[in-house]
Amino acid sequence: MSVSSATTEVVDPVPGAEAPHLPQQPDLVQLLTPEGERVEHPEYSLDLAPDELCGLYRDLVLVRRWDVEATALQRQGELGIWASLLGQEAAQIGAGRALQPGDMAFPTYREHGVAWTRGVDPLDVISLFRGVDNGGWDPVATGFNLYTVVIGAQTLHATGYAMGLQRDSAETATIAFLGDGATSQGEVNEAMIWAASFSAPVVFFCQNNQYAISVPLERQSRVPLYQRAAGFGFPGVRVDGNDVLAVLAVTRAALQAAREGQGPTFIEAFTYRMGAHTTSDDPTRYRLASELEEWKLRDPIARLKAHLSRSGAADAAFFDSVEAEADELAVRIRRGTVEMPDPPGTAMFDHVYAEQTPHLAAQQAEFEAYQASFEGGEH
Amino acid sequence: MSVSSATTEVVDPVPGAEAPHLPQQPDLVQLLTPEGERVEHPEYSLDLAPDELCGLYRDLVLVRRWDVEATALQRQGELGIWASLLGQEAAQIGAGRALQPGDMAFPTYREHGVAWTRGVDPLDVISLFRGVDNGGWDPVATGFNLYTVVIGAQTLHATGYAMGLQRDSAETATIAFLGDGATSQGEVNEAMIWAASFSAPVVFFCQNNQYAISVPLERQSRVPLYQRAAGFGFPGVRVDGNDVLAVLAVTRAALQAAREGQGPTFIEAFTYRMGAHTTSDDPTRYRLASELEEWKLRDPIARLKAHLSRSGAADAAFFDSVEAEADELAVRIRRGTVEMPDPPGTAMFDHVYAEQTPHLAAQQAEFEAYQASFEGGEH
Amino acid sequence: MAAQTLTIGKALNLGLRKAMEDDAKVVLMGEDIGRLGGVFRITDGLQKDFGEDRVVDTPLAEAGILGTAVGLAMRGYRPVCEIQFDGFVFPAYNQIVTQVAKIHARSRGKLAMPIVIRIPFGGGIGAVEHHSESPEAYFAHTPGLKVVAVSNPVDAYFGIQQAIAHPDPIVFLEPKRRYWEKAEVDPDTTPEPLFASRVVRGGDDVTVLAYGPMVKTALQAAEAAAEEGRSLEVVDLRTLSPLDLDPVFDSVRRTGRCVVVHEAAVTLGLGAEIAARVTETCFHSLEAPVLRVGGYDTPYPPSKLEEEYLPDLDRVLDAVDRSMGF
Amino acid sequence: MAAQTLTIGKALNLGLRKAMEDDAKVVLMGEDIGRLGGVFRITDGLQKDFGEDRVVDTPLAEAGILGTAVGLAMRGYRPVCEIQFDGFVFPAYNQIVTQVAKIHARSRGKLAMPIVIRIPFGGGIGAVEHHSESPEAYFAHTPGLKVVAVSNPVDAYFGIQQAIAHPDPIVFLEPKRRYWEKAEVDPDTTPEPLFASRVVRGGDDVTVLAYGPMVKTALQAAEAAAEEGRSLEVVDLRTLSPLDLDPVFDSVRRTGRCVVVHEAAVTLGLGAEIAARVTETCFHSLEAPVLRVGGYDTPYPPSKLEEEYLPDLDRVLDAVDRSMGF
Ligand SMILES: Cc1ncc(C[n+]2csc(CCOP(=O)(O)OP(=O)(O)O)c2C)c(N)n1
Ligand SMILES: Cc1ncc(C[n+]2csc(CCOP(=O)(O)OP(=O)(O)O)c2C)c(N)n1
Ligand SMILES: [Mg+2]
Ligand SMILES: [Mg+2]
Repeated sequence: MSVSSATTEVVDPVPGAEAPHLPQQPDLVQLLTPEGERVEHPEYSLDLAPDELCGLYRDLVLVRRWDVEATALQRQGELGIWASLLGQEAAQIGAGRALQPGDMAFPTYREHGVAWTRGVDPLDVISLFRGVDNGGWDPVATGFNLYTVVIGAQTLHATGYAMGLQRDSAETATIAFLGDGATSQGEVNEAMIWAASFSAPVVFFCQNNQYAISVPLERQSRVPLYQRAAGFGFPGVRVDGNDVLAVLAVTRAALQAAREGQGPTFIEAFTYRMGAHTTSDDPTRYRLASELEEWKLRDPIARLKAHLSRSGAADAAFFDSVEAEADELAVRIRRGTVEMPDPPGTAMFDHVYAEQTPHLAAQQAEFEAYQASFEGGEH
Repeated sequence: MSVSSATTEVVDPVPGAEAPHLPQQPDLVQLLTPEGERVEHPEYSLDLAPDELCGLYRDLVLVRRWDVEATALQRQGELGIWASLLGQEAAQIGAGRALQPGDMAFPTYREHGVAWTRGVDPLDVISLFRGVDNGGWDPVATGFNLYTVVIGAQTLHATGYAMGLQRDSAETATIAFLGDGATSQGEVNEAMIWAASFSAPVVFFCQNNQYAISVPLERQSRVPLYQRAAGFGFPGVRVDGNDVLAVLAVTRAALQAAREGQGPTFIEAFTYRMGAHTTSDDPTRYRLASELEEWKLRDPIARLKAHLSRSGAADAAFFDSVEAEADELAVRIRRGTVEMPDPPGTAMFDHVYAEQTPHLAAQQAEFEAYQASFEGGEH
Repeated sequence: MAAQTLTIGKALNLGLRKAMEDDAKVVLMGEDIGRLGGVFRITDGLQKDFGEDRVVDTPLAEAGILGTAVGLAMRGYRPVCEIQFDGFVFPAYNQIVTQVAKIHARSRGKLAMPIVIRIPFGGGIGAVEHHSESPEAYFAHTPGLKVVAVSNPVDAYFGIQQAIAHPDPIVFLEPKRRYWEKAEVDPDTTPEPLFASRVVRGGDDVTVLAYGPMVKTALQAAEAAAEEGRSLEVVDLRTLSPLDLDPVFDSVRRTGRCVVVHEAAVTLGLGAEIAARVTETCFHSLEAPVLRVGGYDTPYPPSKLEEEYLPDLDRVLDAVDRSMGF
Repeated sequence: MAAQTLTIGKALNLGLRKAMEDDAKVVLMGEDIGRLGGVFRITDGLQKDFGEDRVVDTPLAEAGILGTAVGLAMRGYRPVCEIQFDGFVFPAYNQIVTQVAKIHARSRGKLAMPIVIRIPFGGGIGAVEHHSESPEAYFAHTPGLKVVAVSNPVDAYFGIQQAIAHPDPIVFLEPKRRYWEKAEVDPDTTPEPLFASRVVRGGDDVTVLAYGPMVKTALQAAEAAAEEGRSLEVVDLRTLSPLDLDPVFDSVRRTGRCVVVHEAAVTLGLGAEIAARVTETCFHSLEAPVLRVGGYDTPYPPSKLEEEYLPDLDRVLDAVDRSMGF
């Protein structure tokens, strides 16, 4: 048996990973077709007023604009790096808007859309990518943990936090975000084992954007990711990640089940990373332009816009106003970024410990004296 | 929602874990009932000649005697500790005898029965528990890796070795042993992800002996363990681990599939640890005597003996001869153990590296000089 | 609790009990710590009295233990995680080094990590591989963590409570082969601070530093040396990160000689840092270089060899001789 | 290959290529190393030429990479594992410390572990958290591992080949911020041994030790010091485990002064071990304690602060001044 033959024998390849054909997938929850047509699903219903639909549209547009602006700022040297959410807006807004105030979200490094729904200031996210700090927001006040860069580590935190909710008899839940690549990390699988064992109120929300940097999904799993959960004894569901309504409905249901003591759910939001992995990445090295073109037809914003227009929920004035708001946001982000002050050197010593050690205090004092020696022109 | 209510809501509890009722489990492969009656299974057939059946019986009896002797030696202070296989003989002999010479096995610390089938000298296993070395056998020559104490680590080694087999176009397979507790380790889940991704010729053989030291299976999984594999995209099967014939048949089939390029299989051998976790353990602290009594009715040796007698494959003379052989083995093990020489102090420096560093050589020289100073009466 | 003679193990057990009584947010987590009471019985009886929500028998995965502890800490709990043996802390290493140690800094103080990681450490119990290791340097090199090692029942009883009450993550090392050593513990005395070293025997000729299981060894060496008319000052370091070296500097300024003892491999063990700092600070007082007595730079050997691997009274005295010989 | 000017990155790429040509058992494994050629392009073009069986894009899990490498090594392969960034080695820590480092000893030499763990390490590239760390001490404290750090294209080209051909497991540290530094590499010269340090600039006043990215910094400091009439001898340590300190001892015996520079946190960094050993060996020659210049004992800071965190020319000179002032 040669390896090449073995590795090509992929059992039940993930449908849509190479040539997306979402509508043919029976197991994909969808409430809004790529053409913007509203469809019903036997298990997941959603009844939103026009202004709620408009609110979702506004979210999508604003976070995309934020993202575009941040990418531009990186190109201009204002940010060290930027992880774009382009194409994943619906997955993130849908999940974020499913959360209630008391819920706690545990993001990776790409959930700017969720941050937005938690009321986090875009500049507090940008400060991380600018190298000012590791994120400027308050995780407790916002119900949105700081970004976690080590792949998968946050899934255990979310599970532990959920175990705390159980002990507090809190009627809230946690949601752990993760990528398709992250599903291969041991810690992520442990998180699912823990969540099942303790029936913890946690939702695992996996944005399957088809790639872990350059590595396509097939390397991580030869069966659809949502099926992983059954092996651990809890439900998994695949939702059209470019359909904000479906994501909202599915995530709401999972969170509600968690709050009611029914334990964890795994959600696979089937989507696509339309940009590079980060601004440091060059996707032309590992994927075809045609693939991107196909996914553009499923753009999460276009389809909601089509639906809003067609259903009459929104008119041109509305769309214009959102556009104007986006322009303002972009200006605010740009100005806030370039004006963002550098932190003082001593900041690195400040919060290493809740109680600083005498050793570190001495090191800090040395550092300050050394810095001062330059100012005094001693060197 | 309180925790107590949440944690009692176990979905699909593992049947048989609390009050074993194996025959009621439709998904349990069995070829020999606890009463010793030979039954057929639609998917797994086995056709053994009487002398083959007798050979298996001999294996079971001899490894149990070895185990009993080792436990006694530990009690008498001749071993530091002993991990008993009592009750798991059929799982281990069945799996071990399914292997072909070129296959490679990756044990935990309890697979004395598998060691036996690989021709490993019992004294080479005992030397580990005596503290003489970490196992005296040659892993390459025997096709039996050294014991691995860090739970689960060996499952990745087995998978990597299997990837090597693919590259060598070898028509052999590997088998990774693991316990029920080990299924919670991230690394074990990574091994399954790797094996699936590369279609590696590896069989995961999990002896579900119902406990990880004191922790019952329910803490690790609320669904039967063999179902884990489906989440990773490969087959899982549960076999009666106290039925040596079923284990042999199921493991043979899985190994053959692996050799033929069909990738991994997960086997859950449903069994019971009839003794303590190790000689350091006190199981009366965490399980009821009645549970043990129930499992005694499913003793793996008794049922094969009943079958051999009833079918006429063996007579009293045979049973006597095996008993005599067991007595001899016990004597040999006892003598070999008490006569086993201590290693020289320098042994700890010998194989730290394939190429010893000058630093370590200097340390060794210092050590030798220091030791010599006592002999010379200097201290 | 009245003053009583306790083993280190029992002192830890009672200290944990007291901490749980004092603060309902204290949650113990680990493998086999519930019904079994832990393989060393340090948590014996606690699940029975505090319930399964506060004494949690976890699935078998150390990253899971530490990772969920992080989440519990974010929710306001004070997790106390038991690692069954020193050699099994490594699956949790990623969570400890990249998360537990860094989250307070990452969040600029908004998230506290009052997590205690209890590790029975060190050798000398005749065990198989991975059950006798001394991983303290891996943690002491990691900013954001604090590391302490207890050597006696009094420090065990108070130390575990102080560690649990402390706002920063602490690796709490328990000298497993000394679990059965006894001393009187009076709960009504004022405990010494957690992050302080202590001179446990005065002396003039050589300063001997030790922690955890080696404190007893160092004291035995001092006893033996005294018979030969040599006076050793013994310091129990107690805290490994931060190190509390002022008492050491004072001592070395008097003795001019210093020997550090630990079971961990010498190379990059705590002795390296201590030697460097003592030399930096007491350079002109030193009459000999700081000498180190530790495990050899080999994996911990099979138990038949551990007596030769581990520092003992004789090896400490040998180093003292060499120091005096400079 | 003819002699040519290469960056460190390209020298590694060509060294890997040569090693793969020379030995069919060499297998590269890692995240994104295949089609993408690695995030730093160190493996660029190798999958195309050697195929997917020899340049393996792995699932995203570092324990999996190292654990399967162990199995491949047992089967006679020579796995070269890329860890994408220093801060992501920790999920593999258990496999590295409890398996890779110990299997040769465990098997009493019957199983070899010729595994190379390539880690782009250190800071200075303006990255986010976990992308700028210096974890070498964690490995150098671990018996059974060897650790090397390259500082220039010549050592990169030959060193990676030597490491791959070597029978023991090696953590191979690549100075990521120097990947683009250039020098001429002549493949026909005889390389220096892998486990040897090297005096890269002669001098009389102070011995300055560095490795990896700090060698350049040390040389810059020496240049600046020379202008002020102070003569620094600079040693590129090259091998961190084992340390090769004989050339250092020779140097310190002449200069009487020693400064060690690294990016890793000072406490229990390599400088601690070196200070301890240099002091033990050169006690009577030292006119000042060995001084250490390193990262502060804090997590690696956000990138706007990294210039202040990282040792630079000025901090080296400051230490030199302090040494001379003793
Ligand atoms: C433990 C660890 N290993 C490697 C990396 C480097 N890395 C950053 S993102 C990434 C790919 C993640 O893929 P996925 O989980 O699918 O998330 P996505 O970026 O697609 O949203 C990798 C390998 C990391 N951050 N952490
Ligand atoms: C990583 C790690 N953590 C903890 C231990 C301690 N330990 C040894 S055996 C064991 C239980 C193993 O249970 P299981 O996998 O079911 O195997 P069994 O002993 O029942 O055969 C534990 C926790 C270990 N050896 N390795
Ligand atoms: Mg992805
Ligand atoms: Mg078990």
